[in-house]
Amino acid sequence: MRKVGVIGAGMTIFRRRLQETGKEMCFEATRMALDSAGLSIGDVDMVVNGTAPDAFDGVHMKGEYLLDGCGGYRKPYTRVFTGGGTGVFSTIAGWWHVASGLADVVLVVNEEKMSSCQPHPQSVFAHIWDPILDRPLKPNLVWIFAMEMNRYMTVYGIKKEDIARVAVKNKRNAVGHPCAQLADANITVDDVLKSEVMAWPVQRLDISPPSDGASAVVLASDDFIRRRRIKDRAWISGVGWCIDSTMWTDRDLVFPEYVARAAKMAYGMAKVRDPRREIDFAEPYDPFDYKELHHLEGLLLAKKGEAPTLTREGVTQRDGDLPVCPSGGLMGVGNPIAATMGMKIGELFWQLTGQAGKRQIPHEVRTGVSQAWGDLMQYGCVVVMRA
Amino acid sequence: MRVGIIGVGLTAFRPSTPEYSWKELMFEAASRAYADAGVDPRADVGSFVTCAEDYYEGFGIFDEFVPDQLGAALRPTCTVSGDGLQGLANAFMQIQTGLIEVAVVEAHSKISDVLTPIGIIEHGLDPIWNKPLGFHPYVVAGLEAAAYLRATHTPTKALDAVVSKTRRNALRNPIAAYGAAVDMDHVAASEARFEPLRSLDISGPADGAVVLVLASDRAARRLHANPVWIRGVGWASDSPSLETRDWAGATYARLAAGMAYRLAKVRRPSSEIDVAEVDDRFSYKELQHLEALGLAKSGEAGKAALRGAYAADGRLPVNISGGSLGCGNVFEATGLHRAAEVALQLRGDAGSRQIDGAKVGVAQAWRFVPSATGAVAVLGAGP
Amino acid sequence: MTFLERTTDARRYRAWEGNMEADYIYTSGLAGQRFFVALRDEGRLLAARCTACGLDYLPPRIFCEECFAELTEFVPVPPEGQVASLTVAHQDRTGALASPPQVWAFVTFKGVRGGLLHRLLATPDAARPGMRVHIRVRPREARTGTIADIEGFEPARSTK
Amino acid sequence: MTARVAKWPGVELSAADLLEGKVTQTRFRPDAKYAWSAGEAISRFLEELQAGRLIARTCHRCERILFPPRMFCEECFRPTDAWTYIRDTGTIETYSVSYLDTDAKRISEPILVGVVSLDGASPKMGMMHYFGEMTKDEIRIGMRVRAVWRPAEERKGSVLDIRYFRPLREGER
Repeated sequence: MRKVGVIGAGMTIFRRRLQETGKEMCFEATRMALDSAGLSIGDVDMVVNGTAPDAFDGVHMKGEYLLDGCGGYRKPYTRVFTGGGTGVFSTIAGWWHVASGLADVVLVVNEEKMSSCQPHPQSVFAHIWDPILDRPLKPNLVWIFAMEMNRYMTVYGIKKEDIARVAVKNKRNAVGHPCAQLADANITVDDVLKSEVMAWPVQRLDISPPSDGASAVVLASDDFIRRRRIKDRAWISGVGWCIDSTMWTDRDLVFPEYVARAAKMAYGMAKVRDPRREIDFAEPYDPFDYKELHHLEGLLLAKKGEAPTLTREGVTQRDGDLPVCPSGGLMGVGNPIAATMGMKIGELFWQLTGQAGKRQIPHEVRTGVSQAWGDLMQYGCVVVMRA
Repeated sequence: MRVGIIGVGLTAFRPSTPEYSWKELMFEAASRAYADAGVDPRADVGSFVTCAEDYYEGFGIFDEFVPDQLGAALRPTCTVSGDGLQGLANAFMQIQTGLIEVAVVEAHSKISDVLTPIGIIEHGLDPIWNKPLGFHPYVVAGLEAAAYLRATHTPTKALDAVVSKTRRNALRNPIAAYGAAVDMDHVAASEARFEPLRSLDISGPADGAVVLVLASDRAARRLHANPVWIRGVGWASDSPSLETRDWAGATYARLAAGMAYRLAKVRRPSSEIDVAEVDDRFSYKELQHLEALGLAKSGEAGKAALRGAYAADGRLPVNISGGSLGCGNVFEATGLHRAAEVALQLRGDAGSRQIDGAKVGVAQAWRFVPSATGAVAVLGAGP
Repeated sequence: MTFLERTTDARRYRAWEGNMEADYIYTSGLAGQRFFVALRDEGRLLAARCTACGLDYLPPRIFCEECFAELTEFVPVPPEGQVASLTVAHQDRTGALASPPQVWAFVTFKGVRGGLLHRLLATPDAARPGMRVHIRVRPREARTGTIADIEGFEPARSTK
Repeated sequence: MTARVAKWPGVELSAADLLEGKVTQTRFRPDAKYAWSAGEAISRFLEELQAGRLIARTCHRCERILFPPRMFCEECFRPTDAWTYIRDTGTIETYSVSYLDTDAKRISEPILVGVVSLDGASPKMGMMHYFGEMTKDEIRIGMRVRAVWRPAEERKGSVLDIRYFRPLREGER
């Protein structure tokens, strides 16, 4: 198995609306990632694109549409799509392009343009449900989060303020992020608890916003990295992915077993035996604040029901023992679904190579984990990276 | 590390299948593939890959609705938004890393669930430069057919020969939806659609599912399987912009074939390939693709077709399965179906359409209008 | 065949109707904005220039397909183009019979990489590949800054 | 690198830029209509809903009663074995009190919605539905509920043939 490293990353600002077309956004992020790696498009062997529902951008087969912006012109190019999991999954796909020996250098480019859809991206989320079993009830996407969050809170007796602490931490962490849409240095737990109730227990400030944005990373084989004497690199040492059954109303939503399975696969490959001791920082998927906690448990970084304690005790702060979402996460930087790769994979790269600027974790970090979640509360994918 | 196809599962292709949900259709193909390979998907398979596009299915995130009917619940599973051959290439790479030993690739069409297929294809056009013009998306194929015929001096009659040959081939394929004894005259006399294309130049839609089981040579031995080897895979895209792509030459297929031949160490495709399955969802595509794959010189495929070179008893049997013109357009399952056909031919399991002594075959896919993306797989008979 | 029992009464199979429709607004992007403002306000076509590759792109773009450089320079497109390929469509965008048939053409311009796909304002009999054409732009007041501000290509008078 | 980059790409637009057409744009609504075949299992499920009953499929290998019904068992990967009716009573597994409709528009009278596991099916097997005849302060996880069906002549073979689930009354089983 060939060793694969991340050698460059780029991202656009994340905003409610951007003027760029989807492919122009892809170009901007890709150009930046190539520049940061010191490569030209001619160095790239293959391209992987990650982008979530076509119904946001409003283009059927939007992987094809975005192709030239991703640098895929006249190259082997593939789009992968695992719902919200795409933000981390596309890097896993990029990894197998290089690890298989078929490519030396692969670009991974993720994009989402949610502002195309009117009147609100939520209208499109109606189509993610089963047309016969769920759609007649006219569900709103927030419902699934609310139902999962309620079950998680009720089973473990978790208080809302302990969940709100995640929103506060991440929105404050995002203050150092140049692309952030919702950074807030002064937000308090009280602000979250007093924000508008959307679908109890979910309130406005528990939610990351829909955004437009793109991000890109460059992956390369260890041979290439050595040959080109590339200094800024972080190694992909473990990958794992897993999907649970479609029948979400048959599952206990209290624990993300699919994340745990993906994590075990990635840890097994990375030879991580005791994740809580060996993982230095984490970028779990946080489209809602409680999801960070849920996912820390799925990642086996906290015992079941105990992730809120870590947050309350400050362990997950940037200067804590286990910094979580030092980027600011989706809660603080924004949530252009697949493009959140900028925080999940990009941040690992920037932190592990000491390039995170104001967001740099103050103590030395050598091993990080990122994770994304998607589909109908059923998809988990995990990447472990080392300095 | 060698990677082989150890299981093939196909449903019949039919213009509509009201008795099946898309899940039930996939379950049938998967059941057949696992029985063919002798594997238990819950115990033996390390990864599952589905190839699908949301709008073809009618779901915001189709990936959600995939695992249960493939035996993939709580297993590594993903969607490649591409033709089944691109999925095959990804499963091939997964196995090549050493992380996965047995992988499953699935692709299907439930296009009869779509009431507005033309509206869906139109939705794939560039929203700024093309969509506002309001043209039928097959105008793209008409323009390309005209460009190809003109650039290569190929007579329209060659298209008649392609359609007649391929739909007759389909009569010998029990899964084909559109087999028919069509003469060249019938084709020439069929209604004009997107000139130079006529109604019989355009494949009709069909439902169907295809599942292939892939394994590393070590796993294949352990499972006592008799693999058809994947000697090479390739995939590539030309410009997605209608305005800057190569209209005449199917550059995507040429590049994809170049990659696949390189991996397969095929130097002279026209003499080393025994059987070819190429995308023919519009008749001219068969000729254009044969040239791009180096199986005919530029401008020669049409003449060879008129001579019968691509018939079952010709120099190079092409689309012996009945192709898409004869089996039906199964959208993202198109390329995977062709790989399945080549695998069956190389195994000697192709029934009454078996080509004697086929050792090396090529399957090629295109992602249909309006894309300029394609994939190629070179398969070889064992050991 | 794979299930342990099957219904044979076709009337019992149900179909469930629905859609995946929504309204979309697509921004024409950074390059598109330059192009469509020039088209709307001045009735002319712009291409984007890659100085490194010596290519002028139509439609204009902010990046070069070949070298992936950022493109910031815009240049005018020659007024006269040539039909590179054409098709006569007997179906409209919904698949219904188009009567009369529509002529669609891909038109290229000398020295320009790419071209434009649009209606050919000629009868099917008069339309032929290689013919010289120029754009017919809608009246200023009817233009909104989209590709439909062009009515189509009409045969160039100089060749008549 | 992030510390070395001065300007991050992206041109932000306001709502007015977009909705009032201050930047050039195109508008489109795709023609994307479907009639999904319900198939063997769900056709029967809908037929039984119309008759005012809930039906499941059993898998003899894992000894589960699968609801909603399916012709294959995702755990064992084999065809399921037999049809069986289950009850229309159950337990609230989770719920939400929603002030949002499908398009994220605000509504003043909240929707009570959640997942009910149904009696007679295997544990946790259930469906999403609305709740009624209870207030947002009364609803709780673990509450026992029963389906309230539409009158037979109004039923169409849809999950909406059940209007909502209401609390089980005193002495009701």
